[in-house]
Amino acid sequence: MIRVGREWAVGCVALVAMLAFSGRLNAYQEESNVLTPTASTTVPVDKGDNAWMLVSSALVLMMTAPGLALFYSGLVRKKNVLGVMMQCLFLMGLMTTIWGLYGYSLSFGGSPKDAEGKPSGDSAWIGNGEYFFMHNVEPKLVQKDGKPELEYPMEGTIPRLTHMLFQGMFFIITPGLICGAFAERMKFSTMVVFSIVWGTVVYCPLCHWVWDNGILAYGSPHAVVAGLNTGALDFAGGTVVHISSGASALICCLVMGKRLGYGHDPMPPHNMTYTLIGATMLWVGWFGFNAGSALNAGGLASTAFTATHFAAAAGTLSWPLMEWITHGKPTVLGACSGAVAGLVCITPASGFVQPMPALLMGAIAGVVCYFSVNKMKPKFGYDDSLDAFGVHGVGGTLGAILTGVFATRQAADAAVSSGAELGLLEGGKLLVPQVFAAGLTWVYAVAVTFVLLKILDATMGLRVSQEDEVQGLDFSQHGEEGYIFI
Amino acid sequence: MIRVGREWAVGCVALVAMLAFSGRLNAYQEESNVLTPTASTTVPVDKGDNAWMLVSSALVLMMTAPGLALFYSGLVRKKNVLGVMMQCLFLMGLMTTIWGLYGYSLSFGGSPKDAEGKPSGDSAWIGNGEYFFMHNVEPKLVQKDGKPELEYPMEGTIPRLTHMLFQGMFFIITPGLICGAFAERMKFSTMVVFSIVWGTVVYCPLCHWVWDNGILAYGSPHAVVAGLNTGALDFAGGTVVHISSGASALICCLVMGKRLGYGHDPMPPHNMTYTLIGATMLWVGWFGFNAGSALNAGGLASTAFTATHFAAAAGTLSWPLMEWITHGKPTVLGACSGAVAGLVCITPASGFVQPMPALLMGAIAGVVCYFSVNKMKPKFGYDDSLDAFGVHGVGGTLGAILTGVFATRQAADAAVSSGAELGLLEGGKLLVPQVFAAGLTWVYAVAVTFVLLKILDATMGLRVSQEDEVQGLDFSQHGEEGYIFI
Amino acid sequence: MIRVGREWAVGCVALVAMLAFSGRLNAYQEESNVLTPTASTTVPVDKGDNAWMLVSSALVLMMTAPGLALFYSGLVRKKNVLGVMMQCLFLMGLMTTIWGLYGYSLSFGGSPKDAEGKPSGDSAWIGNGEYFFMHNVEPKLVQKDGKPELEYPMEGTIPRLTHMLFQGMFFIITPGLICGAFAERMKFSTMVVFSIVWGTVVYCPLCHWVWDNGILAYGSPHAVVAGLNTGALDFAGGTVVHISSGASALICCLVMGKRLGYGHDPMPPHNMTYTLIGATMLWVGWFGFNAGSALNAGGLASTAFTATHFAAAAGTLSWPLMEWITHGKPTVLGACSGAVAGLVCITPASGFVQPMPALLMGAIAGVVCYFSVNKMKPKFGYDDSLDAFGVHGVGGTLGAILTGVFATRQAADAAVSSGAELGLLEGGKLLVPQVFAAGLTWVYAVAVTFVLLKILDATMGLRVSQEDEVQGLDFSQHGEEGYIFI
Amino acid sequence: MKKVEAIIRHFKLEDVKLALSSQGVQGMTISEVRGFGRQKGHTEMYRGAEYTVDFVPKVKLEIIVRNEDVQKTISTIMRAAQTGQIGDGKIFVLSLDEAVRIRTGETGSDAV
Amino acid sequence: MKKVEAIIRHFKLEDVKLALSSQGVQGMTISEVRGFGRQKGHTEMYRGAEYTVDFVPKVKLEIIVRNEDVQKTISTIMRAAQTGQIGDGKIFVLSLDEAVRIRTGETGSDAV
Amino acid sequence: MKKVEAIIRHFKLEDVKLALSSQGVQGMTISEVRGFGRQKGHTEMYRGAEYTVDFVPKVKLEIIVRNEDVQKTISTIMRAAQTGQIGDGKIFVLSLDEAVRIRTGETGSDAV
Ligand SMILES: Nc1ncnc2c1ncn2[C@@H]1O[C@H](COP(=O)(O)OP(=O)(O)O)[C@@H](O)[C@H]1O
Ligand SMILES: Nc1ncnc2c1ncn2[C@@H]1O[C@H](COP(=O)(O)OP(=O)(O)O)[C@@H](O)[C@H]1O
Ligand SMILES: Nc1ncnc2c1ncn2[C@@H]1O[C@H](COP(=O)(O)OP(=O)(O)O)[C@@H](O)[C@H]1O
Repeated sequence: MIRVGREWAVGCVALVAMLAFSGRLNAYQEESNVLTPTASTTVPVDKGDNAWMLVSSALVLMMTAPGLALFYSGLVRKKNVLGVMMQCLFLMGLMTTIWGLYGYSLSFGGSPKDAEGKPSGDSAWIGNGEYFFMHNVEPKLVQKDGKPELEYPMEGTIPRLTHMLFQGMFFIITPGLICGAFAERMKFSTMVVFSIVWGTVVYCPLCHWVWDNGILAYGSPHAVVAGLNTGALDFAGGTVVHISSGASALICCLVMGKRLGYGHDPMPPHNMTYTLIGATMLWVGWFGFNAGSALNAGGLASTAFTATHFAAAAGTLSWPLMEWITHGKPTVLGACSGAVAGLVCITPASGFVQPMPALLMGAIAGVVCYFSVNKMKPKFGYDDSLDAFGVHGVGGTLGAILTGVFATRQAADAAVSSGAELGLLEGGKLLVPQVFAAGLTWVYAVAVTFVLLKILDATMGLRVSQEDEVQGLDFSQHGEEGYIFI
Repeated sequence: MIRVGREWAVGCVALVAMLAFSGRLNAYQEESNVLTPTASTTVPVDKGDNAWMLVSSALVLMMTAPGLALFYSGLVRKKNVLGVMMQCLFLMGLMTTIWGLYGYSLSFGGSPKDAEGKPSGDSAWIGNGEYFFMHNVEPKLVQKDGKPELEYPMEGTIPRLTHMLFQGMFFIITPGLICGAFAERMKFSTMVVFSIVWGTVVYCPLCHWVWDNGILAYGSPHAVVAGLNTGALDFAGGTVVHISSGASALICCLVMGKRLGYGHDPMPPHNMTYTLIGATMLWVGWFGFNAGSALNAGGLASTAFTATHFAAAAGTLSWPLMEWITHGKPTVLGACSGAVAGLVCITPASGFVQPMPALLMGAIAGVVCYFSVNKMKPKFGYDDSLDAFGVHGVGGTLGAILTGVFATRQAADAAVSSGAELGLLEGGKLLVPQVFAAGLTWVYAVAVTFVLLKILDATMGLRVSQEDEVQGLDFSQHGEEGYIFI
Repeated sequence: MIRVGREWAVGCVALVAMLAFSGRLNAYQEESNVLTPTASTTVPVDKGDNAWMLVSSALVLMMTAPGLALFYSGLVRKKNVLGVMMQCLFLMGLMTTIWGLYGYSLSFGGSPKDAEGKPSGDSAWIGNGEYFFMHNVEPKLVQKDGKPELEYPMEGTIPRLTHMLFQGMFFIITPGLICGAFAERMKFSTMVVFSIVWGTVVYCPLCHWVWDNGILAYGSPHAVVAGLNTGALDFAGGTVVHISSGASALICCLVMGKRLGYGHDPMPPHNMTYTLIGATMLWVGWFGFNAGSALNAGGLASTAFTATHFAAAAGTLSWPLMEWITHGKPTVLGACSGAVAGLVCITPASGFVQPMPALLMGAIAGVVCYFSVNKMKPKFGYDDSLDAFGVHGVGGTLGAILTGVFATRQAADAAVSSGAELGLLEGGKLLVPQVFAAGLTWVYAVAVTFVLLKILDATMGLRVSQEDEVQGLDFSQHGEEGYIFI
Repeated sequence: MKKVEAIIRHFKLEDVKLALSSQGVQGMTISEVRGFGRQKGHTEMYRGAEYTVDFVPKVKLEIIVRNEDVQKTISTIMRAAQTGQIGDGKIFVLSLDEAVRIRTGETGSDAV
Repeated sequence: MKKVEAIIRHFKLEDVKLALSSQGVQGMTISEVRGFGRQKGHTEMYRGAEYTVDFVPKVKLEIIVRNEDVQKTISTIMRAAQTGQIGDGKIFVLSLDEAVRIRTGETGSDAV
Repeated sequence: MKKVEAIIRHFKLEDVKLALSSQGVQGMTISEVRGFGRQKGHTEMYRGAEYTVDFVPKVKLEIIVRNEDVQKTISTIMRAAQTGQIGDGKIFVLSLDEAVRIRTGETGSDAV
């Protein structure tokens, strides 16, 4: 009780403090706004683009819950169904709050405002503080030739607010994916602290490296290593989202150890119908995730949408076909897993490949992840409860590499298309930076996650007590039951 | 049986009659259309806006079902799961039909067509009949310089049809929210009649007062009380939807009395997973509810979307944090309730506040509603089965008031921004009309609901028989079972 | 085992082969693209339209799963819940792959490219191969006055890719609907082969006849039968989707025979809550299905959206009202079925009718389908497990006919509005071609399905073994269980 | 030692449990059962197909008591579970050869 | 008075119920059980992990009958529940000390 | 012939089953029950309303054994199901009048 006490105290004080502050800050902004000259461009909002991006934001939020919440919770035992769902829901609240306060700024602050668009040195590693508390993101009332007018800071053709929302949804689901690795045994309070730190120290910098002219961004002057100064391509988060979460997931299950009775007691999924509903919601939501990453509703969105849909489809076929061959029966879980594997794999490539290669990538992902989950996991014996590493880590890495093979200027945004050849298939050299980016992401995510877990283990403790684990997280962590059917 | 007989007879005759009539009417319109000169403007449809508003309409419908249907049904006992879901589904059919026949006209008929836009006196209290049976809402084939052309009556940059659809979705969910108050004991047939009358007598006028230049509308010449002639701000339905339903909900549970065995028998939620899925669907759908209320896909939609998302997030944290403090465990139901509380509270403010105050409002709502549900309800002992009053009544009122505190011209539509200061924080006087509007809504909803219930009690009866209540509404009202798992 | 072996082998080889080929093809395209002169127009993408169409595509996918998957799976016995869901999910993968490889081309290839838009003779019956493997659908990098530029083949104001995606979602759900007829007894492997052939031989030609200037298309020079050369109107798939699947469904249950114990053992729906959630998701998704069929986000989309919503609403009332009259209780399943019946019936008419007639059509559909399912089925005694024929076959045919009655130039796209009178109500002759189109679709679907089933029965076998049927498809076909609640 | 089995209505479980504990019963085991008897079930209707559900959900109590407590136990259950309506349920008594407490190995009446 | 317990296959429940009622049995109580015996269970496979489910779902019938009716009841159940395949189930008979009808307090054979 | 009923913890089922089969038990029947005893239940909290769940989920085993095997069976179950914590459960033994194998009609000890 006392420990619990300490824990919520921390969280609570933090929340109150930050809210109070933000309250004050806002009041301060009211005056300041009118004074401060604004640097943000004032192109009008393209409503078609904004409509699409708002919808995409909603779709990506839907991926975390109900999507992921159903997909994951169906795979655990009945006694832990709420434990998994709660992690997804609570992260929606937690990560969103962090994102608004400073996360977005650490990820995207800096480069855009720099002198004539040339990114400043300091923004190679991490964003600056210009967007703290949504400053320079929220609209301002300015005087345009005499009369008052609302000015919206823009990101391309959409309000920066929309860009912040869309990117913020990625910030929610990424730690959510990790939860698959330590499901059924992690302490809720520790999970909360882990997510806060992980999001801040792993996700934000990585996001900046790849998508905000950082050290891994394609065409960024900061792109590390002379030979690779083109940087890597990651359309919708193969490295930022899937490799980072998948690699961290592996560390989590290695550091935390197996669930009690793993290998001895049967632990079949308690509700395969939830898993299927969740998987199909992920599929639908992923259209927002990938096609939304075009940041507009033009042709590029259609290309990404197509690649996403085709890869998911091929994965839905190839994984169960592998089962059909090896065990004589295609399973529902196989089809669900294959769909997700295809979606994960196509994510970094979705804006850079044609439909047929997308189909091929999805099929390959289904087969490769089938082996990683059905063969590799048993071989090494780690307990990746819901295969967060097996699907997202492996599939994400595979996707990063295959992007270096199939990416083509025939399907990309203007900037990239007018550049050099991309994938191997069209004689490009992209493969090298792709591998490098994947590797660097792996190293960074693994290192930070390992240290973080060790510290938390020593302070708060990572696992619930044996008793609580046997009883299930639903009651031990939340004092509730998932279903009361009698 | 005879009673039942009488009941459906009424409903059935009504339906047939109205359909037959509408059939005729339509035929009549065919000719008339060409004759009648049309007053509606003919600005072209802004497809970005229309796309967004159609999506928003779909999202708001999704709020009622699966959203609310899951959120509510998970909270009742297994034997009443279908009873709750059926109320949501049937209301989708019922309220939509009413809305199309006359509801939209009573809510929005009148003012727009008036001589040079100046609203006519008669439209201060209720809409006129110009939109009955979708007349002047549906498209017409007109002759434009010789050749035939389709003309769509417009509302701003979108077809009036779209405006009718979007607003119609609100008309569905509002009575749906009330169902939370009398869940597990109300007679289905009586619920149907109640909803028809309540929607017509409470919702339509209220909607007109607030959103169609009525006595409460901001800047309306009809705004009551000299000193308050600015009227109140209600961006997406704090008064129209949440206070009206929440206040009526309180009366419902007071007039109907408690469920059999309330306080004695345990009545835990039978399916917390449904409640969580429903809550997250409400969150997603609420983007359409609030951001859609901008009626376009411009910057204002982004502001409202952001405020909505942030308030929901903060509520998701603050309610369970209160539980963590007081009982040592954050519950899933707490997180779900907090999200909804935050969403309810931000609804009237969503288009008028900056991100940080939105975060603050959500956090406050989570705490306040936590107390209203966990402390106030037990104290007074009424049986608000699913806390329709505790969350929507209390949260809605809180939101109306806080709008008077945090609303700012820095984030609003042009019309409002160019006006006087708004919230307390920027030195405005909005607080007074906000409190007045909330109060008036309370008085009106309470009075009408009370009378209506008394009449229904005397005629049809409000509650099912004790036997039926013990057996459960699923079988007694619908002759079905929710789950057959054996 | 050997048989199973043979089966997957076929499927597997096919998949690998086709993927390999497509890989090569793609490589080949890379070069060829630059050479081949492109005929596709280069109007800019209308982002509002594209945003809406991408959303609609997502909504229609959502109809198959979770929508249809939940609606159908709730109606079967617990032991077959996964069997039904798997059919929906697997079809998402299977039909999408086929569609991308050749299905879209067989359906829509040809006419658009023809000399000055006049469709070539060969395209009266089936599309040509111009879109095989997404050739001429995917973007190309071309040289525009010296500098490289991406060119997107267009369909009206949206990229052809978007059109392909949207139409592809229809290709998924149509065979999915048929699954309702043979639920709880069909062999999975046979279902897979059936869907591949049925989609290719029945759906693609039909789609071409109706929507690509084929023999049934409105205003097509190929429209068969002199007197009827106007062709028929089918806005969103009354014939192509609902009659074709409904008619085939009837043949399926006739050829396959009844489920073991049908009539003797009770077979109540095992999870009515899933059915309701699914039905409401279908309702929401149908907005994409019908309003998306406008192929733009203009006024027509609003008309179709309204008609869809109103018809669903009226059906939700009329079916349960029939039950209320005849049995004294309105059921949840009745309301769900009524909503779907209304949606099916309005599908072909949605873009051509005013709101009130739409309301009327929905109400009629609810009543007619009520009789087809509750009276006609027991009378003839066929086992249409989930009433795929009773609702889609009957409702679809009804809709095609009523379109001939209520369609009006007052609400239609420019082309049609400027033509002759349409429905009976406005003195048009449309009824004749409507009946003809429905009839031809019936004949064609019935004939092909019958032959196909007979062949499959002789080769692979249609039904699972008695033992497997008793044990349930979840385990016998997929080796899994739906729920493990102990 | 006797085993008292009682089949009662769901909504009477709470009352019966309280009555028994206040009478000093230390423990019991309950399970979900469905009963068929004079009390008729009901008919459900799905798309015109009628299903007669003639098994009514009931709760089954199993209580091990000392021989001398049997009568008291029976009458306590009867008082708490009775509504007078058809379907109240039954009480059955069986003889027990042995009872063991797994935790301690105690046997006989010490075990319960 | 005897208590006849029968463990049978799910899809035989309907037949057994009909056979018993037509034989004059007034009531019975059933419950969901899972059985383990000669009939082997099956193996499920989730992402490569194999789970042997060796408990097969069965239905358990509990019927209180007068001593003289025991044989008839047994043979009726046997006839209705038999398929000849392994897994048909068992019938067990126990002696009852007492039976009470909660509604009326009737005891002995009047109670059933 | 005796009927051994054991009420044990869920997570001990696997162990008990293995122990019994290795001891030669050919079959058993299990069912889900909820128990009430010294082991206290827990309290759940929903929106401020407290619910004491004082019935703990348990598994009930029913095993028919030859008289001479009763003791062995009891001790096997005890060994496998014991944790020493309150709530380990009970074992009850009842006498059986008759046992029949539905498939073959065999009776007595041949039936099990
Ligand atoms: N012969 C019987 N054997 C076993 N259980 C019985 C028997 N008769 C009745 N029951 C159980 O007792 C319950 C109540 O019996 P019923 O005849 O319906 O009402 P009452 O006990 O008031 O006469 C039944 O639902 C069934 O579970
Ligand atoms: N010794 C036993 N004790 C209790 N129940 C048993 C015993 N043996 C079998 N059963 C029950 O009888 C069912 C059928 O037994 P099984 O050996 O599988 O087939 P059969 O009865 O045809 O030999 C089992 O599933 C189990 O529920
Ligand atoms: N008198 C009884 N009659 C029937 N079942 C009992 C009785 N007492 C206990 N039980 C069962 O045994 C289980 C364990 O008993 P409990 O007193 O909690 O622990 P222990 O057996 O270790 O003393 C209970 O959950 C209940 O199912």
